[in-house]
Amino acid sequence: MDKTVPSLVAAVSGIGDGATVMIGGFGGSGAPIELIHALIDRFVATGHPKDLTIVNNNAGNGHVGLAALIEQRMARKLICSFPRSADPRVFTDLYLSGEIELELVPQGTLAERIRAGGAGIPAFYTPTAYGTDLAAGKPIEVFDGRPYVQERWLRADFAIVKAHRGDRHGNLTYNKAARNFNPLMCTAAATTIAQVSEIVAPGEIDPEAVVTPGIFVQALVAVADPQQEEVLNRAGARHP
Amino acid sequence: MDKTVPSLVAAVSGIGDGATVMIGGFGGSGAPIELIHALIDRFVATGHPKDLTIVNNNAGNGHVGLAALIEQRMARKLICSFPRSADPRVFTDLYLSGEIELELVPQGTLAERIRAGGAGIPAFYTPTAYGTDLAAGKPIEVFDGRPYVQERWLRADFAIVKAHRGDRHGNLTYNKAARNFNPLMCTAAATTIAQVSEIVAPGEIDPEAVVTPGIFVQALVAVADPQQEEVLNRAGARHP
Amino acid sequence: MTTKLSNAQIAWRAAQDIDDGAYVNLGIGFPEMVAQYQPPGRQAVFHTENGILNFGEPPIAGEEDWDLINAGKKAVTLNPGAAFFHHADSFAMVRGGHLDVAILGAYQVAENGDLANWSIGAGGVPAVGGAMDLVHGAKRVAVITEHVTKTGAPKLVKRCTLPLTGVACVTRVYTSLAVIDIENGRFVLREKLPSLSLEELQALTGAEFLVPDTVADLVVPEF
Amino acid sequence: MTTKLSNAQIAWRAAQDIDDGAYVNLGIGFPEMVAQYQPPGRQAVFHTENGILNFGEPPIAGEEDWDLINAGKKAVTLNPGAAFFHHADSFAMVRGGHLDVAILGAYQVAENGDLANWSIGAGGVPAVGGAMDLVHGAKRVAVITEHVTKTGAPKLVKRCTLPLTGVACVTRVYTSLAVIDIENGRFVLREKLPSLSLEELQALTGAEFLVPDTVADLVVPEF
Repeated sequence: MDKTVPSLVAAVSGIGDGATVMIGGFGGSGAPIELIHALIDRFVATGHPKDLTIVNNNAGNGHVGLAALIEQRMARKLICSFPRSADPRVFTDLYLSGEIELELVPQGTLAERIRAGGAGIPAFYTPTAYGTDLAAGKPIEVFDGRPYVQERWLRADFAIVKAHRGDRHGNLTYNKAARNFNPLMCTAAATTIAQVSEIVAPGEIDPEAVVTPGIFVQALVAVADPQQEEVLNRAGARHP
Repeated sequence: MDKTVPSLVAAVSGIGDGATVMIGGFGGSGAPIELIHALIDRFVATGHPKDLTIVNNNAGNGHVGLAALIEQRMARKLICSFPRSADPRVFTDLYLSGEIELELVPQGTLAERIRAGGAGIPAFYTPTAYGTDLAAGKPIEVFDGRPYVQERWLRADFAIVKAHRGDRHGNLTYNKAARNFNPLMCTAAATTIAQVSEIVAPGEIDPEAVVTPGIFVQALVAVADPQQEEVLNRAGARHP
Repeated sequence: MTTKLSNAQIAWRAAQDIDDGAYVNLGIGFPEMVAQYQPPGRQAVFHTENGILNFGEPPIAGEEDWDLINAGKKAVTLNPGAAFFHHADSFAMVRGGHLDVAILGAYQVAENGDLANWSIGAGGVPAVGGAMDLVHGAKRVAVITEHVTKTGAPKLVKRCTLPLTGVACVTRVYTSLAVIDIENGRFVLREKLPSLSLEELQALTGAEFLVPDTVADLVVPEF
Repeated sequence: MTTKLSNAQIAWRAAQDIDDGAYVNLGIGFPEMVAQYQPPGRQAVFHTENGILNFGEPPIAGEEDWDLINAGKKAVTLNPGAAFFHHADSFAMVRGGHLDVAILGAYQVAENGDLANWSIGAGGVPAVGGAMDLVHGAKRVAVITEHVTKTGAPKLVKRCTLPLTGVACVTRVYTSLAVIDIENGRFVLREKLPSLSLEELQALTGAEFLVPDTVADLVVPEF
């Protein structure tokens, strides 16, 4: 078994118009910049994929990564918890002009909805957002005298994530807090594409240290020295 | 911060009559034999704790560990998925004579109910057990055309678990498949007591390798060479 | 001439339908035998409920590590690329539809795909383990079983009379006499022992099976 | 004479109520200052939503690791005994009631404990982050805030007029003028600046507060 894909281009080639795509990361930490840029490059060259629904904690920063994808108007809708950043102009402008839809979800509910999608749990109850605008229209149920909001799972056609090391079976480790949403998104997508700094032989990752077991990963692509969104933005980078 | 407790006796001294106690392990793998035996010794000496509700995947094997606890009639009720083993006589006899109550839960639902307890999710929906006797009386809801069973969280007063290494803040690692229910139970109990082979200083466990973060652990006790239920049973051991 | 397949032969036949690289859960007991009969050149990744992916052969006697066991509480070893995880993650794999195949034993399988394999009804101590999760998780749920009970009663039935494990979950049954798919609430015969007539097989089956144009011979090696 | 506390002084006062070894989440922005004022001999364990327990001081400028950030996307360091985990486990800690204290900012706090701190209503881009989870998770939810808005309007009110973050969740408010508990749907004054009369404080507060027999002087160091 070898889930390695030879190039970034090949890795994102299957993502089609209208797909729901989960993109890992929290701000720039754990954001798969090279995979996002490969997707943007394909769109710039071919006009596809478009009309994407993107799931991410944020809405991008500056003009690279997720912000650059939004700037190209590849996304029809964004599902996120916090569409603010040091430089959120790209999303803000499109949102205020009604050109992109926003589904705002509390961060813990977002994480749990993704986890539920991966775990085959179609709905769950949470105290979060009870009595607020973000629970409007959702079923409420009382357990042990306390009201809870029913939330639905979130699943995707694709997840694109950034990991640290990966073996050819798709077992992954992450670097520090770059873990964040990445392991959850791996579980909730029909096809998960991971960029990793290093692809190793099965057996070279300690079975105790595996964070994402390979069953959740369909494709791996090596990006030896991945770019960091924060560093790119401080340098004023733009993509393309 | 130092969550170390000086002895097994001290570690289990707070567990009172009528408590719900989660006991980690899957069969003998990951079963905290020394903590269980310390609890049994206290009961033999003082008559307490009694009327316990025990949560475990199984119902014990032979006459050590959980089986020995059941044999002492310390448990009023058992919540488990698989009360069979190589030698399940202790539980079987009490169950068939109506002296212990059994709540049988599918294994994945048991794991998820415990996880939900730890994660503040009072209820969730699962396809598991739909249309079977084990869903009898539970709410059913249809999502996307498919019926699901509503299951409630499971929380405990105490969890007693077996880990491999622990630092004084309570960060834990496990040995191989001895992980199983242990990390989940740590999250779902008001007080979690962990026996570990080695207690180390904070910083000696790689932050990436921590399986149970210390926030979920209230007490740690060192048991340098823990006994293995399977080995004890093959030697025909009994406790006390 | 073969009158019925041995358990090993049933397990062999089921193993032929498992792709290289498939993620597979084998029920405890008889289904565990399937792992021994993977065709040359294929290597499935076996999952066990208690938190291992890619476990391997049993260890040599005396070299067991009792922290390294499968769902049947038997000692196992690890293959390269193995991973450990806790029980909730393990059943996320199951319930979330990530396993390609689960192969289970059965007391009864009904033509609507219902499975009964966990309880013989009143009396005794009930035990379910992970079976109810597996039948609603894996992309494909197959059963391996004798075609009839020890007393000769059909195990493939119109409706299960024993307590259900799952509703409409089984899609293929490998028996000691035949390979039968479940499609649209009906048994469909795919393969049968060449020594057995359609009428003989139907007489041993508790619900009428459909006979498509092509029914292959069920041919397995002798062990 | 102090007419009102600076942000640093409000943060200092809030820090005095955090026990040694407490697990604490500090909201992004102003609440992050609380970490700087732990009393000598106490060390809380700080949690950040993006998956770290026991992070430490910011690194020296130029030595940032942008994979090691807090919820405010600021670079941090680790203390000994730190742990990483994914977002679902992080919010299991929050929602599951494992944090001892969460300290958040506020637009408005109502006498029934309702909090509004995520949206100023129509217009602009709404963003909620982890605030709605935190207010229903931590064992104790405290607010630090100016006593009144920049235009002088009360922030402690009878009922919130801005969109709610959570219902009946706040139990203590540290303001630039006072420390006020919320008990049984009422503000209860615990401490106030000695320079301020009860009447003056009440005039700046949007709901009547109860005055118990003992109201301590709110005394903080000069910074």
